[in-house]
Amino acid sequence: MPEKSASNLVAEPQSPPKIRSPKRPAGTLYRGNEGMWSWVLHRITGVSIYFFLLVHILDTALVRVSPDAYNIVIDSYKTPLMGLAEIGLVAAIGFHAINGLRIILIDFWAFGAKHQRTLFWVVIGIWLVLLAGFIPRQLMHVFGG
Amino acid sequence: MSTINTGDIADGTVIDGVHYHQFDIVIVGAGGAGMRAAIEAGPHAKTAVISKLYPTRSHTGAAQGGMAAALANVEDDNWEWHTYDTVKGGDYLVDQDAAEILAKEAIDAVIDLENMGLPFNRTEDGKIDQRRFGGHTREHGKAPVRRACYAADRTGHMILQTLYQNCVKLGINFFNEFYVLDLVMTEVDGVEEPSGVVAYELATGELHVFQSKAIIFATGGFGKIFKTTSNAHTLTGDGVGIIWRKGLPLEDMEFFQFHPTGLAGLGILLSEAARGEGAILRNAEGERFMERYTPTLKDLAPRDIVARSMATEIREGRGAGPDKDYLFLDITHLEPAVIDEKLPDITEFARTYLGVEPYTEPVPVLPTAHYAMGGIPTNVEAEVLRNNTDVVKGLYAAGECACVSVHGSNRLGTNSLLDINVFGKRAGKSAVEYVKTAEFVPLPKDPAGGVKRILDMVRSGDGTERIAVIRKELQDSMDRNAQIFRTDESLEEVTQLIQKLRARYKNIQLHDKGKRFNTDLLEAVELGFLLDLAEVLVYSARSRKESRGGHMREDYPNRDDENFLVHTMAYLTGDPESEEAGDHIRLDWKPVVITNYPPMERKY
Amino acid sequence: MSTAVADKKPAAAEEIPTFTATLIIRRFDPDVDEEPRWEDFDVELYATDRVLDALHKIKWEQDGSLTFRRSCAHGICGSDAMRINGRNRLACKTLIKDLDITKPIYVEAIKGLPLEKDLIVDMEPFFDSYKEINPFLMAGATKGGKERKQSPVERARFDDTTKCILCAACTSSCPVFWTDGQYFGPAAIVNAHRFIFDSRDEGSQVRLDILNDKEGVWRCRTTFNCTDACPRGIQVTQAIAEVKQAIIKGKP
Amino acid sequence: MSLIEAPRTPTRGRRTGGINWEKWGWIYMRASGVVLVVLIFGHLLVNMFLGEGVKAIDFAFVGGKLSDPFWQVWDGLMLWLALIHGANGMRTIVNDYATNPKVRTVLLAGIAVSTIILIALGTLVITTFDPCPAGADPALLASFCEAL
Ligand SMILES: Cc1cc2nc3c(=O)[nH]c(=O)nc-3n(C[C@H](O)[C@H](O)[C@H](O)COP(=O)(O)OP(=O)(O)OC[C@H]3O[C@@H](n4cnc5c(N)ncnc54)[C@H](O)[C@@H]3O)c2cc1C
Ligand code: HEM
Ligand code: SF4
Ligand code: F3S
Ligand code: FES
Repeated sequence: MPEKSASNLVAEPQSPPKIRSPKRPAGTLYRGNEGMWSWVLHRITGVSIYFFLLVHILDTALVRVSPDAYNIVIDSYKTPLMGLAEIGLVAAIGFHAINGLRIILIDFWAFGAKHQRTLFWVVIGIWLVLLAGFIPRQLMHVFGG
Repeated sequence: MSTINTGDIADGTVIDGVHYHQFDIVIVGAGGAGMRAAIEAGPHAKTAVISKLYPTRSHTGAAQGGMAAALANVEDDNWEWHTYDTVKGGDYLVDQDAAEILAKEAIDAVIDLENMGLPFNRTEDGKIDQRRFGGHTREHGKAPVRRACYAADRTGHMILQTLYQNCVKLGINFFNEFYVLDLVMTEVDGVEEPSGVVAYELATGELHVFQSKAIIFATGGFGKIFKTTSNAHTLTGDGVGIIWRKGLPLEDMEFFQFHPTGLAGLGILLSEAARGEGAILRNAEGERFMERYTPTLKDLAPRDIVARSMATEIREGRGAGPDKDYLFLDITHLEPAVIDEKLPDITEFARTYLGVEPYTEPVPVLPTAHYAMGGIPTNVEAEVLRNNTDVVKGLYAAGECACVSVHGSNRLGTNSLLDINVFGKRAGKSAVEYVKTAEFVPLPKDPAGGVKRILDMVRSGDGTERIAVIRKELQDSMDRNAQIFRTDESLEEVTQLIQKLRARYKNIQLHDKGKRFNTDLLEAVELGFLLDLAEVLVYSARSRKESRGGHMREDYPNRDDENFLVHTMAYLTGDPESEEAGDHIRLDWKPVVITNYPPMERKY
Repeated sequence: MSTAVADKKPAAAEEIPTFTATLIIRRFDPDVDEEPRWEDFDVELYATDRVLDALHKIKWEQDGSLTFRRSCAHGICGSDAMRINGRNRLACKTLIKDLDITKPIYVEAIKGLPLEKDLIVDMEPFFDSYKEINPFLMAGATKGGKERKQSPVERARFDDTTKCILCAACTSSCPVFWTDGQYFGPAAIVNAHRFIFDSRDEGSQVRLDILNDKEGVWRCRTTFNCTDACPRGIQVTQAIAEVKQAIIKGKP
Repeated sequence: MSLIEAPRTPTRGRRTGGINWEKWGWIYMRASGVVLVVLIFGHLLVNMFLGEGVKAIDFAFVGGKLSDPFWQVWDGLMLWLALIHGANGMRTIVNDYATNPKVRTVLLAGIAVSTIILIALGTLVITTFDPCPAGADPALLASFCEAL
């Protein structure tokens, strides 16, 4: 009845033909916001780093076996492919670490909980800066002389 | 007489697909009144609470403004003034002994709630804060008084939650989403006595018979007979309807309160607390029109008067909007901080549902059907009356479904939350007293038979009529004809319509034939109750040829104490499907209890 | 004041226009279906209608077997939490105009509680968790039938969490709750918070011990879905954080 | 009704009392996290960013670092903190998703065992590491080995 709300809304939705989406998701994905996606990423990166760490300890342990053994394995890491994978690793650690700090801020600081959304984008910002610093350098190391 | 012997039906027996239970006390309804009774009864007797909703979904939770009690925490006040206001507010149709109890016990009722944990708003020195509310005055009408104890604008929510919390604490037995559809009466020595209730379990579609010594009805109101209402979709008056169908009387059904400030077009309530905090009603010209009608109390006059004044403004063409059909509630002069602290929810409603920003814009409002003053007649011990003087043994009622009558022809704001606490408690106490000595009344043969018949009738419905269509026609007509202004013609019109709708109701069509969560079926059953109650309301209203409180007859605009200073008692006496309402409804009158306050002209 | 009125344009008294929206509802009839299925409905609506109105229109005009809970219709009773376009909300508080109606509106039951029929889930596990945290004031008797004192500041301390209407929108939006349903869930913690920080309560330690459980507050991963979903605007995650702090400090 | 997305109905009673690791686990994740930021970024900076980055890593490089007590402590701390942090995180995840009690026990045991072994191994390497193993090709060793 309050004509105010009704009239200015209806103008637009009225005209466009209805888009019939044939999509029938089996149960839709929950459309959470920043908080949820940051958690998803935190979890994925955490697991990835964990598995990397397992391998990394084993390969480093080779220094105890012999210099040869160690160097052979490490040399096999020095392919461009592994160089790119290392970018992924650093990206993962970077996100996990910065977002971990965000979580800690939320936990201990009311301001953090209130502004978690902003903090998420700050995390992404810092993370991008970090990668912007790291990636060119890494590419130089890997592909450069 | 063939009966199932009480000894034979241990709790949990299933006979012919019907489950049998036995409790000392069964409480029907888990709103404020029901749970308050349960808290009283639970520790002393084997008690079950049966509710068609999860307790916290009950409509008590929607109450906003406050609960009256002359605590005198912020200014001078006493319960005698409160009694006076209640009597005067109810236009002298109030039973004054009951009103006295209400006002006196109010103080304990509030303290009880506080002790149970209710988070009231507080004064600077830590006491329960109080605010102004319509019709509550100091020294017999001299000026508004701060009497309403409150928790922001969610007092009802807090009461409901607190009562539920205490029921959890006491381990009360709840049967949630069980629809009570019948009261079982057994003839004992020529008198019909209640022996139990029959409930329909929503989840499974199965029937349950609860045999019990005492039964308390606390099923709330029936605002859904109107279209524009502050009441929930589930407030269909099932409890009142059940009592009616048993041939027991209903009192003062013609008195229905229309709350002045419902969100225009929606009916969602904006509490009187807004006006208690200083909000002002204005017409399209921006005029504070209540100054003209009630110079002393202005916007804080009782609801019947404000609602009527609003209707008059609109009739006389001073309404706002394209159709000049609504008015404004203005709180723009209040500090946003005050609004946020005291009225957070209702401002949120205005924003969400009308897209209006109450800080800066006045909110469009219209009167909305709100509260049933009438209902199941009881005495002050909450015992249900079977006529003007005798009670039905073991049957109690409290809350909005009951009529004690503390509200007379018009309830004062904040007196209902009080009513449910005071008389809910009394109902619980009375029942506990009663079951100490009472025996189970044996159940009749096939106690669920009546309900089975109703359900079969509805379920077999492969007619052509849609439930929603019939309901809408009823509600539209009630709004048009039996709302704030009534005349013999308008009431006649609805009466006619109800007869027609009743015929069509027999031809309804049900889409859901399943057993589990069949809400289609229940809506049909509820519609049956709505039709019955609308008819009693209208029939009682036609016979009251005067204007009093919430009942305004344009053809009889004055109060007529000579003939009508009496309560209406309506009885179902014949086949409800008979053509003429008069063929199956009998009216009787019950004297009003007058103690200290002889009727006077009502001026504010 | 009268300006506000003048501003209101006498909008033409013509009919308020309607439009057609498509709702795709995830339905499930336990008597017939093995699996839930999606079904579309076209409904004529006003922009000011709510999703609940749309559901009612379907139930009342097209298919009476569509099943959902509802009561108050204005966001106060907590009956109708459901997943609308992938997010938990109350149907009665979600205005059609706030959704993109050029696309269909997806409606399904809340997640993590056993589905019973169409949009109805079994609420018992939810209320069981609630009951486990002792959701009632624990305090000794008062002297001589008097009210307990509480200053406005003490009262304000737990105001936010008193608003809860037990709608389960939060708990059923929590990814941790979805995993195994053992987690107490945000709603239970919110209601514990309401008492833990109530100056009148003497049972905080009991509640803190309960929530210091394997399935208690520590399972919260601060995903904020609960806070985003809460129709009462309760800062749920913040409340959980406060409870965590209280457990660490050993006092509220 | 074991239908859609139905969680297990709570069967076991919720545990109370006893030493509660959850709280300490939670605190540990945060405390170790903060320290790890310094350790890991320091580690990454030195190994991958400064100098010639990954290209420069070989036995000599590692040997050089691990013979310095400073880096020994650094790497040792990092090893312990990160592994326990990661293992505890993995434990949480397993608890979340492994609903079958058997599978859950196996996974948790796996995490515990591998963590213990790796911590032992790593610690052993760091503490008993000899940067100039006898008989190795001197070209592969750190420059300071020549001085021996
Ligand atoms: C919007 C609004 C605001 C209000 N504000 C105020 C206020 O500020 N102050 C004040 O004093 N009063 C106020 N009132 C009035 C007051 O809230 C109600 O009158 C009062 O709460 C009624 O309580 P009740 O326990 O009788 O019924 P309800 O709370 O309505 O409970 C009815 C119970 O009965 C159950 N039930 C119904 N039918 C059946 C059945 N067939 N089988 C089983 N169970 C059944 C329901 O499940 C429910 O649990 C307000 C009312 C409204 C609508
Ligand atoms: C660099 C610094 C790091 C910081 C600041 C950090 C921070 C955190 C924090 C605060 C949590 C708890 C999250 C929560 O409770 O919701 C966490 C979880 C986790 N971390 Fe780290 N972490 C770091 C490094 C690592 C490393 C090196 C690993 C791998 C070995 C790792 C693996 C994990 C895992 C698997 C989880 C569990 C994720 C989950 O439960 O969702 N983290 N981290
Ligand atoms: S905290 Fe909010 S979302 Fe959760 S149950 Fe309470 S009101 Fe609903
Ligand atoms: S969604 Fe769940 S993880 Fe925590 S912040 Fe809310 S309880
Ligand atoms: S119907 Fe009550 S909250 Fe939506």
